[in-house]
Amino acid sequence: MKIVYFAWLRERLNKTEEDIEIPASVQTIGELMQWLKSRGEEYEYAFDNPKVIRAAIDKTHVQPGAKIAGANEIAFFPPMTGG
Amino acid sequence: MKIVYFAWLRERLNKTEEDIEIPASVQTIGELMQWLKSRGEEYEYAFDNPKVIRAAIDKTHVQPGAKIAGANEIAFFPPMTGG
Amino acid sequence: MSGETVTITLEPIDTNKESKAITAAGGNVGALVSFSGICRADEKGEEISALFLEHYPGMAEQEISAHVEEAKRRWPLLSARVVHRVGRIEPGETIVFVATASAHREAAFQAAEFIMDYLKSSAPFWKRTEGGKREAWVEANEKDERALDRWK
Amino acid sequence: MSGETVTITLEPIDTNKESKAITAAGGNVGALVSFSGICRADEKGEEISALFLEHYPGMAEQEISAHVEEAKRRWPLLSARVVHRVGRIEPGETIVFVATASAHREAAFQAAEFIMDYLKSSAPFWKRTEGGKREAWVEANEKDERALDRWK
Repeated sequence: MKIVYFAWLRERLNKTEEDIEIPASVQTIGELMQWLKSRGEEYEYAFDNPKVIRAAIDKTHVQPGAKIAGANEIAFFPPMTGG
Repeated sequence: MKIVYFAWLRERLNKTEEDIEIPASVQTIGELMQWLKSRGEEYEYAFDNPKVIRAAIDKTHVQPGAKIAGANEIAFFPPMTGG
Repeated sequence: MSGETVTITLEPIDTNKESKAITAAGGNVGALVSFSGICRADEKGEEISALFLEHYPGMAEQEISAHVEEAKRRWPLLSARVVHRVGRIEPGETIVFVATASAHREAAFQAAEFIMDYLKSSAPFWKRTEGGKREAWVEANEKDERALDRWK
Repeated sequence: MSGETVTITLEPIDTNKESKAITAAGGNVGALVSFSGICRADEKGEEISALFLEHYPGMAEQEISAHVEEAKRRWPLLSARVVHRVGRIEPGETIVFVATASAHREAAFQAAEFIMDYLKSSAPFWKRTEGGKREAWVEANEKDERALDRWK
């Protein structure tokens, strides 16, 4: 699954995107954040406070309960500060 | 007293301003409109419906009950349609 | 705040020049709202060739200035500008231009709407249409008078 | 309605050109509201030399377009335009430009505010400051999130 990161998530992970195999047991955005958090020090730092992290599936905002099945691209980013 | 007229009041009276002696018995804007209305055919036409006419004393909006004593310039005009 | 705040003019309004002047208000401007009221080709369904705008010289400037001052008391404006055209105005031309600058957008939006609402119903300007079936004075809009209630 | 509605660009925004394009929307435009969000010289009291704007390509355009479409359903707009800049932006430069045209002013004002409120809190853009004591990501403003409540 393609995962993309923006702003300080991108900086903390030092990558803009990655392609990873996600275990079948990980079914929602919230579970995916918990699982990513366990993948190493930089992930633990990046996903330290999942409450402030926003997510999108295929470029549409989703809540932590959203199912990830069938997604092409999942994005994680901080609250937006445009305009 | 100097009296000025705008828009269709000016057109109906065919004058932009005039200087007239106002009898001492005429004390308010409302009374002045009634008195002007009695001054001839064009005044009767112009002040036919005093309710729709707005007034200003010395370039400040006033209500029909406003006293005219001490005024330098009284203006009568239709509801405003600027902007 | 520098420069003139209110101008009434017979000349076409250069909205670009006016916008530039107001952003020059300084480094803390984060939001600039501008409103242009434009002469439409129809007035109440009837096609017109122009509007003719009459005003009460002296009182018009004074009324607009008073409402701009009131807006500055209500919101933290860094700059404000109102230009109102009078005389003959053709469809597509700007009748009135209002611009407000503030650090944040809420103040700039609110102040611009406040100034426009007051200008519409209390500044002494009168519109006459040209080229319709008959040349006629435009009647005041009750909706415009009601628009003031929200600022009370 | 003609031309592009939403543009994201690395180049400076020419607000004059954008305003002109939107008034060309036709003879029934009576009200044009434009909003410019401008880079301030300070961010939360600290002087900065620039902002750096990052965005999520594809999603940013899609989000803004969706909100412009929603604005068109809610108000009788004749035209709407949003230009958002990304990359390095210096104080005084325009970050975002929103313009709305309608026959009457209420629709144009409301739609511009609606688009800005949504853009602020749901379009995927992130600001980083440059030149302060530390380079830092700008934190989201709770007030901006609350601003959405009035449109519900």
